[in-house]
Amino acid sequence: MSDIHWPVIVILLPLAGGVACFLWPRRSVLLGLLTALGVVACVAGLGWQVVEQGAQRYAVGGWGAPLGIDLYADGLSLLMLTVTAVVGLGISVYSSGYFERARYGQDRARHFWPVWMFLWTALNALFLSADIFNLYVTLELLGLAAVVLVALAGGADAVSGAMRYLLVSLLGSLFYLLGVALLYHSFGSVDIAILAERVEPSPAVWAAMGLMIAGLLLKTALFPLHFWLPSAHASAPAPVSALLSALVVKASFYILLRLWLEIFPFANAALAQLLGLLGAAAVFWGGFQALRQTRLKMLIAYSTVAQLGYLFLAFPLASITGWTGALYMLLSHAAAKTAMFMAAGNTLYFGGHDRIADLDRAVQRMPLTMTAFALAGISIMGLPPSGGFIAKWLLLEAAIRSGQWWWGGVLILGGLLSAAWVFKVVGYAFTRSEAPHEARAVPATMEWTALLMAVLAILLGLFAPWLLALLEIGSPFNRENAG
Amino acid sequence: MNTVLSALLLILAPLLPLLLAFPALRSRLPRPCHIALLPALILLTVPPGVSIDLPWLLLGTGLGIDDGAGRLLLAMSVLIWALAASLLHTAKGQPADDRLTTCFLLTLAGNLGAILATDLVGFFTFSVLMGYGFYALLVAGGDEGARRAARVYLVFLILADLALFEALLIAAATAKDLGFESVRQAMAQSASPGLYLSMVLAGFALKAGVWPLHVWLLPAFRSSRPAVALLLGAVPVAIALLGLVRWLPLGEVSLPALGLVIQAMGVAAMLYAILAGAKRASLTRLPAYAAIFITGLFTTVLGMGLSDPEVWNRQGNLACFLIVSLGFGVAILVAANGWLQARCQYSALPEKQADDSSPWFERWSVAVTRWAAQMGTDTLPRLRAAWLANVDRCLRRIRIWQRTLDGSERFLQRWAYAVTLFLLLGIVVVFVGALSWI
Amino acid sequence: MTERGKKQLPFRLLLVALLFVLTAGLGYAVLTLPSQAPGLSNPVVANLEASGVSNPVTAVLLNFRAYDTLLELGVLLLALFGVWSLAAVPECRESPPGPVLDGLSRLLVPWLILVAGYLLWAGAHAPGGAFQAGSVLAAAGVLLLLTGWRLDTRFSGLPLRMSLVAGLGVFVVVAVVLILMGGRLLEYPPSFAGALILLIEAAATLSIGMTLAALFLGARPEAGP
Amino acid sequence: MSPAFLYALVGVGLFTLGLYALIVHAHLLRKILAINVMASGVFLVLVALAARTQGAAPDPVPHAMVITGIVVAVSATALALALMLRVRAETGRAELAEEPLE
Repeated sequence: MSDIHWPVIVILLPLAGGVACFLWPRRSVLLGLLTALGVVACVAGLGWQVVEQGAQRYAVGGWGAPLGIDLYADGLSLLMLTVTAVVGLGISVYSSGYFERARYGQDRARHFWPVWMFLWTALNALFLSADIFNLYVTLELLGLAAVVLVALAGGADAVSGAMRYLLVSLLGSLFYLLGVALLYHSFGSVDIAILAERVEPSPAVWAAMGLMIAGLLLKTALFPLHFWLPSAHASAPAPVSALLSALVVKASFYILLRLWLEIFPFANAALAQLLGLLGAAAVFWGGFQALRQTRLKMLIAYSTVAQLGYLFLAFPLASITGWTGALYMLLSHAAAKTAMFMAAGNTLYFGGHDRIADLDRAVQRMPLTMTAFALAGISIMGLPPSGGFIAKWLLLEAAIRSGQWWWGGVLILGGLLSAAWVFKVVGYAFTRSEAPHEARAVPATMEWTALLMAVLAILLGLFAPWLLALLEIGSPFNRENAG
Repeated sequence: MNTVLSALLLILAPLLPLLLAFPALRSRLPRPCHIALLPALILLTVPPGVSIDLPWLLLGTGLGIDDGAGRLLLAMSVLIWALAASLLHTAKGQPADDRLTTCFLLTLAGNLGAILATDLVGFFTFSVLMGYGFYALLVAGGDEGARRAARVYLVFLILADLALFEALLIAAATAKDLGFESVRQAMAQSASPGLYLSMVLAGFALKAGVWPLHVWLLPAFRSSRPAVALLLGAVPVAIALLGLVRWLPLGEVSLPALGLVIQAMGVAAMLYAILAGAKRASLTRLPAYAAIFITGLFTTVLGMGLSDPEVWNRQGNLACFLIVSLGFGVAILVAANGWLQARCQYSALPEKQADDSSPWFERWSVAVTRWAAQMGTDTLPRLRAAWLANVDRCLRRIRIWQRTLDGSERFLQRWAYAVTLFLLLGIVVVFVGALSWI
Repeated sequence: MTERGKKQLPFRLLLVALLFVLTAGLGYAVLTLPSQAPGLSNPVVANLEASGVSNPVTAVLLNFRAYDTLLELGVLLLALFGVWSLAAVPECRESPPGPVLDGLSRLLVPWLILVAGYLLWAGAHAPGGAFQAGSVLAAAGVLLLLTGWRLDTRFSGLPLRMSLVAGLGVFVVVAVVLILMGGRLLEYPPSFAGALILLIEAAATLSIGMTLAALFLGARPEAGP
Repeated sequence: MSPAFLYALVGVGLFTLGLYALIVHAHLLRKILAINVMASGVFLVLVALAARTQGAAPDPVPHAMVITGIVVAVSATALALALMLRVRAETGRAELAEEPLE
């Protein structure tokens, strides 16, 4: 069991699944669901291997870096892979209901599955890669797949959003690639571990750092570079919105984190403060804009902008607790935001609109969906016992320990803002409306997956010690910035 | 064997109501609300002093039941919840709707969990569950008045949770673990417990509706359905008071000044309750004033305990009896009120009229009463009115702000400006990075 | 200058200034690079023997960094999924091809196919390889499409899709077989390396040619199950 | 200083030139072309610097990277063009909507 090449299987399986979905479109739902289950099992296998044997390095083709490409799996990669697997399974089940019925006909389903499988491949490959050029290829695979999925919704909004997203994605990738070129020509390798050994400050490295960080920030949609996110996330089909908010934007954050920790550890404190400042601005800006929205999906999309800000608060804190808190935020946000977009998708499916002011009519008859939204809201607000609570707790602890308590103030005020918009929506669950309402039955799978994802966001808070222990493997934060 | 059984009971007591809160899990059960209470009821018969640690849950937590206050409170809660559950089912002769039952069970889980929690995080978690559950209960089980009360309660709740969260962090930074006992020790030895104390006091005062933060209690009593009104004393108020007992380093520190202020507030609350109760005596309001009175009494005891640890060590148990009597007293008053109303269409006592022919001391007392009542109840609305007038002026300014906000968001959304900003950010990153190197 | 242009002048100036700073910075960074490239020439040359081909670029592309190439075939296929999913692209009005185009395509297409074959074979020891060959093949396909030729509906279902995924499919199958035989991902045994690379490249050439031509056509062929 | 650096500088120039066009021009076709010009600039930097060691054979690894990059760029361009046609079909203009969508 221990000599099975789990990292490879985790990448090849969804790829093969995507090809199979493409070849036999009529069976694509079944093939897709089977692949999803298989990937979850394989990630579990990889997890077992990593827990048993510690961080894994896998030399593709047997060449090894710097000549070949290495795959690398430590606690951080494993955590990301696990989130992807769990959220991915939820989204697969949800989509099997969402794309099958009336409005999104067979045709959409047939296109959705292969692209979604390729996107999953890209995510898994990205989290396992230890090679910055290979990361570029996975980024492109990811970006293109995401764009195609956004455009799947059809209509002017979605197509325009997808176009903007595509241009932004390509622009970010090109900045990143130019940075890769400079790093390769400076040190003769694209392997992260080798670069980490050889790297020393020089103008080329600074330029590469600027290019790569800027490109990745653009793809992560950190304020004020969030301009493409709301239109793309709000106009996509519901499962795709969930996917983009929960996983895709996190992928570029993951690369940023790896580069920051390993290749640019000499990046100075001022830069970290800058990122933290932008993160704080994102928290407030996204929160205020979310409050101003009149449409549910737009509101959730802006709250993603705010939640992404929290991730960057870890940079100025620069301690293990801080990084862990940011990653826990990433984790619980992934589960909670998936549940929220699914709930929004359900109301949209049910009533044909997502205007917040008219929600009461739809909401009254979907208790499960509303419960899902409220539970997810608890995690987003950071109330106990949810995952969001643990994340904020860790970040606050790091803030107090490092003597920079003002970042803690950002966390608390941000929580207040999100409480405001969550209750703005949940409040409609309790107002009564007598008006009869046109409605379509929502498939039970869609309601239940939304609820399960929300419950997961809560459970993340309850079982925090286990996941935190997982992050220790390979101790990705112990190198330079630990303090 | 016995310990395993009691550990199981400890876990089941909050878990069973939590599980039954899912409609699917209770659809076949005859009386889910009563069944949910069973583990807690059996727990009362277990010999005292059992506890379990759950290091894998949250940040490491535990459940336990001590022999004194916890047991008594648990008994009181079980009794009142059982009564409320019966009312929930027999109201208007038909079972309550699903949503109300779910809210009811969630609140129950939070309540029992908070009583059984042995550390700050556990208490906080369960009391948050209870708070929001009770908010939902108020909203789902009442009319417009109750909903207005619930809205005020919700605002207090969010503010209280923020304050308590802050206190929790301070405790975590100070104490080695978050068990009640070690936090109490650590806070007693801490050089500056002031922030912690004030956060805890503010948080639980907000949650308990301590005078003058009682505005939501009156409409809540008046217009929620009997099953909910019965719980008002035992759930939000009593648990918040319990929180004060558990979180504060009582009997360890001596803070005469703070104690004096708190005592004064307690006395003021009692005075207010007596005077306002006398002024507007009616059976529907009586439970609310009783709650305010006992809370005031409790606050006084607390203040005394804070100013002199000796007093607390000798008389501390009094506080727990007060909490229990609060729960019972309010419940009995509500029940009596309900019974009377059902029995003889009894609406309310006629309000006492000031009579010019009455002796001077009576007129004086009426005047004083009216003045006190206005100070207590009417100043807040008047303040609110003044504030609203201010708000109206501010609204215009806010609208300008909003327009600016929307305008700048539209600016950020424009492709050319956004990408230029991106370019600028990239250059700034390089410069900020390179500056330190040069 | 138009009214709008005048209004945007300060913005343009700022933009040009920023771009100037960017160019200067990047140029400076490039110029300060060491004049001796610390690249991977030496290890590539040292391992060329074991790679199965004698052209270093092909060796890197299909052996040392074959995993990149695998994913990149995925990107190409994904673009096709995307273009097909957009569908409903308005059909361009086509005029029947003139005699020159018609004759030229008849003349050129066989040659192009032949050239593609040569490039594929030459890739092992000289500049060339699957992508170059695939592009030439795609050019032949585009020429055919321009003359109004369309794939027979009999083949536009599964057979077409099969040929589109052939490159990626063969790549994955080879990888899986090698793993089952006890190697690592894409670890070719040196004795078979040349043959395996040629096999992968042949399938990839077909797929790349077909995919690029299909991308040129835009919409999905309307037929098949 | 070998002439390779000159080509690399030209690559940097192409990159910024493309960026300017990407920002300034409204038409989507121009934006897509601008992205392609930027990509060419990056590829030029990669390939040119690979040959900067005088008297030695150029480094093959960047060449392989550029081939990979070109295929990615071709794929992205194809998708972008198809998407552009869709945008024009849906909105009547081949430009990005600049106002936030309702």
